[in-house]
Amino acid sequence: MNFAFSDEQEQLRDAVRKFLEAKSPSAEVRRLMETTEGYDEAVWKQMAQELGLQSLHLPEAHGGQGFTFVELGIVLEEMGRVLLCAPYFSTVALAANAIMNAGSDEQQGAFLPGIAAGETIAALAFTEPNGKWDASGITMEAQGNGDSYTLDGTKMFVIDGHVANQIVVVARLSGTNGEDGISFFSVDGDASGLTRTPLATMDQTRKQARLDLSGVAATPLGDPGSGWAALSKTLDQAAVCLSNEMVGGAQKVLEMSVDYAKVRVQFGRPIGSFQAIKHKCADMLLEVESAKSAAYYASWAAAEDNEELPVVASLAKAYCSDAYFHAAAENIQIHGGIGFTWEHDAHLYFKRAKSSEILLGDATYHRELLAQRIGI
Amino acid sequence: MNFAFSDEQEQLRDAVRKFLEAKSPSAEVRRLMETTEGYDEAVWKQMAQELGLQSLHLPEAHGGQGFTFVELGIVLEEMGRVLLCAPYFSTVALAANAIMNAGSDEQQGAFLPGIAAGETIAALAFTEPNGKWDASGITMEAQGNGDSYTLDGTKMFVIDGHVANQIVVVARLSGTNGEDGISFFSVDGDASGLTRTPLATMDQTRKQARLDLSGVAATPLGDPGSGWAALSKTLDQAAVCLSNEMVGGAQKVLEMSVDYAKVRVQFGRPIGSFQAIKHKCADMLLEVESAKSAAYYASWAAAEDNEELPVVASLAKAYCSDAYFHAAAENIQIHGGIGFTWEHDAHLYFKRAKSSEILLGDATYHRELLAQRIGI
Amino acid sequence: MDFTDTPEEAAFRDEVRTWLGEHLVGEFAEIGGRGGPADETSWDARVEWERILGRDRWVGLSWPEEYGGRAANFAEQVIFNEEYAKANAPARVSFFGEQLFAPTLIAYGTEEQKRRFLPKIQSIEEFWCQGYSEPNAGSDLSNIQTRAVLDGDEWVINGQKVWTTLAHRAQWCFVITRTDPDAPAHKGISYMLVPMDQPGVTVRPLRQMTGTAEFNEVFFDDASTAKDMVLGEVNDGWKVAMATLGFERGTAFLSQQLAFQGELAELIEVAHKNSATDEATIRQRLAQAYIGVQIMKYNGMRMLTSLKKGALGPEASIGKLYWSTWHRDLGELAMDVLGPESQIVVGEPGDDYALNELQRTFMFSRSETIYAGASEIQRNIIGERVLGLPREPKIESAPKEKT
Amino acid sequence: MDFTDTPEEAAFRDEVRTWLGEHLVGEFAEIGGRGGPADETSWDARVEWERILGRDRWVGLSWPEEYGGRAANFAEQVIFNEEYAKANAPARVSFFGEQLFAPTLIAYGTEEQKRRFLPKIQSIEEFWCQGYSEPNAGSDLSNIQTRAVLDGDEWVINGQKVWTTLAHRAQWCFVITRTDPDAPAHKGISYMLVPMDQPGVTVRPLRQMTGTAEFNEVFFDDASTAKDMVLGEVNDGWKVAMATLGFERGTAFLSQQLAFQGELAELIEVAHKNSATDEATIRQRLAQAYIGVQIMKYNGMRMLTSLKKGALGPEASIGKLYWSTWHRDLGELAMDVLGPESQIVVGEPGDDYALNELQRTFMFSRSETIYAGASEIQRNIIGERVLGLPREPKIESAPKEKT
Repeated sequence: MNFAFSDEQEQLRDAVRKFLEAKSPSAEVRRLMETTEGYDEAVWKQMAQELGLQSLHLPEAHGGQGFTFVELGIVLEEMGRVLLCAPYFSTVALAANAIMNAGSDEQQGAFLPGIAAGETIAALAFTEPNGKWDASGITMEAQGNGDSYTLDGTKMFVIDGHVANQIVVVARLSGTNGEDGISFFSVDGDASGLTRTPLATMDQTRKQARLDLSGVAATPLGDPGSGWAALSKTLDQAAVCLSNEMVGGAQKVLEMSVDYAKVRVQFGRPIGSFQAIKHKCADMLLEVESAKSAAYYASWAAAEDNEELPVVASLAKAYCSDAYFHAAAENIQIHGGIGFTWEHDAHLYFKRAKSSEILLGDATYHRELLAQRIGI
Repeated sequence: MNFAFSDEQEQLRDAVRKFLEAKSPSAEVRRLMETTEGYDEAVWKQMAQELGLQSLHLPEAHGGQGFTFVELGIVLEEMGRVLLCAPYFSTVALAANAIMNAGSDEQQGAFLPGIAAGETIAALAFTEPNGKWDASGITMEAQGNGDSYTLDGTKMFVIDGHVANQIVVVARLSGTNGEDGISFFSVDGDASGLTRTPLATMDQTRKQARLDLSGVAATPLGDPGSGWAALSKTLDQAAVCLSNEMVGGAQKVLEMSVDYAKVRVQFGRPIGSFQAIKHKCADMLLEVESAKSAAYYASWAAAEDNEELPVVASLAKAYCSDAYFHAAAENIQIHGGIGFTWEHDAHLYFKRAKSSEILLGDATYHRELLAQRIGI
Repeated sequence: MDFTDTPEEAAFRDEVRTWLGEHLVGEFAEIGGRGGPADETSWDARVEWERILGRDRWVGLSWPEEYGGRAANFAEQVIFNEEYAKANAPARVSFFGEQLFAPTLIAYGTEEQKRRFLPKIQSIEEFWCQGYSEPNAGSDLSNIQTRAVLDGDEWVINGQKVWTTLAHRAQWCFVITRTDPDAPAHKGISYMLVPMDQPGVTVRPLRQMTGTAEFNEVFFDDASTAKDMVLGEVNDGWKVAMATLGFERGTAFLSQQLAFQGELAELIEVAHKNSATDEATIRQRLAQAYIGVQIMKYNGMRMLTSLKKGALGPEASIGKLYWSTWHRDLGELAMDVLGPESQIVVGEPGDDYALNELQRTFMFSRSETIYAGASEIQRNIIGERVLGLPREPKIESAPKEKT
Repeated sequence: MDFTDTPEEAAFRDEVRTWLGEHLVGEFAEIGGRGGPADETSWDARVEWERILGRDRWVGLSWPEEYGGRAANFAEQVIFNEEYAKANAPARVSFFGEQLFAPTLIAYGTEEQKRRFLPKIQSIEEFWCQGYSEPNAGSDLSNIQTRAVLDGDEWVINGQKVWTTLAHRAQWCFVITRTDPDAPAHKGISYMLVPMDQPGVTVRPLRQMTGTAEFNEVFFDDASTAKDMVLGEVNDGWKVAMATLGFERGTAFLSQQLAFQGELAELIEVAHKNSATDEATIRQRLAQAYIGVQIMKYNGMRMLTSLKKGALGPEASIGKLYWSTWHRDLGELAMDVLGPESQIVVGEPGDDYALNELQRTFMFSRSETIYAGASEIQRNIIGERVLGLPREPKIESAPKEKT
């Protein structure tokens, strides 16, 4: 039993942190979050070419480096720490996993190298205006057969859907419902009949889009109609990835709070000497450390691809969502007045915490899912 | 608008407090809670004869004084404050109200004078082993017609059911379900076919019994089959009464906590000077005061018998349950080691808080009921 | 205990209702009732409306009649607020002047000061703002550093205030200044009335996480005010400042309760529409919110009744702690009711950051547990001044670093 | 990161499993695994069982081999605990001796002291109890007043201890005493080993809200112990005492986590049986409890891994705060799952107050957020010693009243 990162993994973390501190300081986050695209093309290329981040956990046969979800988790944790504005979560944690879970080896060979090289930005379009995260939320129907399908309808809340070159769309075969008939398709970002509308998001550091599809030509990924297992696994993996990303932000706001509590003086004392503040920080530490334990363990389960994954994915998503939001909210309270100004970064983490809590289903949703998965 | 007790009401409170301080000090509570009966016959008589507590809100036509639920609430608050061991809640807040709501004037005339005089101890038997508080929990069926019915089955968790001379039993006409067919009956405490088993209760200051009925002769109260409205109203009134009783206990544990925090010295300071303790007490005060507001307002609605009653009854029961339990639990924590000893009274309030929280349905149950009642 | 109107109260309610029915017409009826003290939506129309209110003495309702008020008791104030809210009349613009400053002025001002300022507050000719907090004096308000020095017939003021709501609209500011730097913290403070329209006063908007700038920074650089523009005694302004805070903590939540009821009703409607009401956990939280807002009303009514009988003191902190916590929870609940939709804000990307009302509640409520005395300070006040728990021991050798 | 056994670990697991399979038979197999350190159910049989454990060196697993231990590393200790729990083997009786005192003794004792005491702990011939808390030294442990004065070759001890678990079973007590009353609070304390079987020691059971007496009061009236029965230096016992607390806070929760998993599994079964699992709010709370107990395991594994690499210090407070809060919440959840049935205890009215296991958890967990450092103290430790937040300023003139 060994629950620690290896020296190599720690080196990866150091390298990523150094890179992100240089490329994604607060000023840069604030610049990019005001843009519609929401990322910097040059940094995106550097991530792929200098650090190989997009290719990290992709198979070596398709241009990847063959690392695991543990390394991917480290990278996402560091990105969450600095609120990196980039289509990394959508491309690597959602779309690439979907392609690996749903696509044939040939299809993977067609799509993954572009992602690995930082040439493809990809998105996974599965949620719809109903806002549901489970199979019942997927109502878009696919018409066609063989390699030729068309899609009509609307996908909503699609992370980075407005900038993706390639969009993995989840739809269902007509006449099916529930977990039956779920199918994956690949759609070009500039496909005819596809209208992409960027949305104004509360969390400006993570962009979302609405996609309206009208007779859009779509290529099946894997076997149409039998995609539920692949989707479910993709969502579990994404929940693990997001948990790690949230942990990075949670650790950062804890540090902000503690640092401020040490130097801010009121009533002639640093405010951190008052139990009201000290105990808040202690509770935050307990929750952040627990969130790390859950997220890291979940990364390991995802890396092993073992039978624990569904349970620990929901476990980590539920706990980390609560812990991050709580920490980000307490961070504002501890900072007092300056904590809710636009100039201070506290609100950027607060908003990211909330958007992450809701993304892929909130804590209540995942606790219910967990209950089902452990047989309650 | 006037949200205060009148001078007369304050005088009633003073008189009751004085009486209970004399008759129900901690030592007496501890003596009675170890007995199976759970009350002192002499005190019960004095309550009726010297203070007229049992007759307070009964109609003057039937031996009562014609006061309202506001006065009844005051009395219950004082009883809750000292954990009085007596079958008052069962007799006055449950059974007497049931008789007034369900029974004809003639039936009221038959039963209420005995209660008013302190000669009758009465109980309301409506819950069953299924432990449900709503109409669906009532499965006992009544057979018969006219004035002659028999009852078979088991009633459970019957407050003071083992000492009651008169038991109001809620059953249903055979073949009915839900709110249809609900009927009230009167059964003698020593009726043939009735087996009463006192139960060992976690909260020893409030006794419960199991009643097994086998062909027990029962007299209808009111019109058999149409009792739901009367039962629902009785339960709402009881929830209001219980809320007031809980408020008395909650105020008492707050006082215990604050008093102790002022004198207990650790680290060279009274523990109440530490924010960890001070802020706990502040939160307790906020909740206890809010519980009072809810309970008192609910008493007024019950006194007016207005259309707000169902909503405010559930509102008060939900809030007061949470507030009392929270205060009683914090009281133990603030007292530290001595707080969880048998010798200290903190645990008696803690147990009463829990038993009261569960009695008539817990906070979750009443929030759901409230949601339905306000049209959510 | 009686929650029905007395005949006098019923008559007053009629009067209010009739007046509103006659005057709340046309564009005024269209503005709607939303918005807190800091909201500037439809500002000009609201000012115009409130001038009509003032003309008919609904502004200054509780003031003594000799100053143009109606000497309304608390019950009447509650009735007015209820009817005003029911009529969905425009959010008030004169909160800081009418609700905070005027009662303080009436309690501590000279006859001359009252005659000078009250009529202009009632006629909505002069707006006021509150110069209290500073960068190093937030929770520890007595640590203010803004200096005022008497120079002949004038006070000369230097320093910086923060979180000054509507400073850019105000003609006057009630400012607490340090007039004796050598005295202990609470002893050398004066409560000063300072005109805003002078070269020495600079107002800079302070943008919030909501994207809007409800508050300002106010810089005093050799700003001045006349020698007699001090409320109460020189160096004895702390108790005057505390009185204002009492009004802020005490009465503000009454009209708020009505607004909160409305917000919850809207949220329940949203939850019905998107079927969030099918979820047991959401139902629980909506019911809990309903319980909370009703208890806010009951608590308020109990407090008002006790005020009739005597004084309200630190108990006001219970109200502040309660409503700010409730509103914060409501904001969180609103986001969970909306689900993913909650994360989409108003407008197009690239537009100014703009929130809908529920999103604004979610965000702005984060400031409410901080301003006007953070929740931690309210708990101290409740613990020490209501429950009588001992204060923290005096610090003999406090750390001196500042940041 | 790897949660599978290494070959060495797998071999050790096999050894444990095989041994348990061979020895956990007959009456020992029937006792079952329930009960914490204070539980006395089936005491004699459990003592007999643990003597067999000790004989085969499963007691003192982590001790150095020279003292009869197996020098087991943390992974092996975890494996042993896992297998022990899976086998539903009897709850251990020697917690205070083996888990708390022995590691302290190994760290601070003289060779002579180790040779004297360790074998008797392993053979379950001598039980230990912990003499720490006093009526006026609870959270503020350094305020202890129990005095020890050297009189020739003996320490003479006077004072009172409280919350002394299993004192009536113990032959020895590790007691912290004040040996220099003039020194500052932490400086005049010694860690003393005192025989319980002497006229000067009186043990009085302290009945809890559960109706049972898990703890005792211990009175020392001119009790004595030999001069060399001090662990560490005289007047330097505070750090020894803290080391014991570190063991208490650090390792205790590991076997607890397994017990807690079992408790939750039983509760889920109860909830299935009485259909509480139909209720969404109960499902949420059961899932939350499951999340909590799993994270307790993950946290424990991360802590153990970091221990392998170096030292564990005040981080142990996180574990104590976590498990005590979790267990308290589980107790509350259990009552809500049971509903009205939760309020009926075991036996007939008039019998001794007797609780079933879930009721016992509900009640006894109230003591768990208090003993071994109350939650408030753990938060102080985490804040100050893990996060480095400033301590409360020193009090120059503390109030002197005592009660």
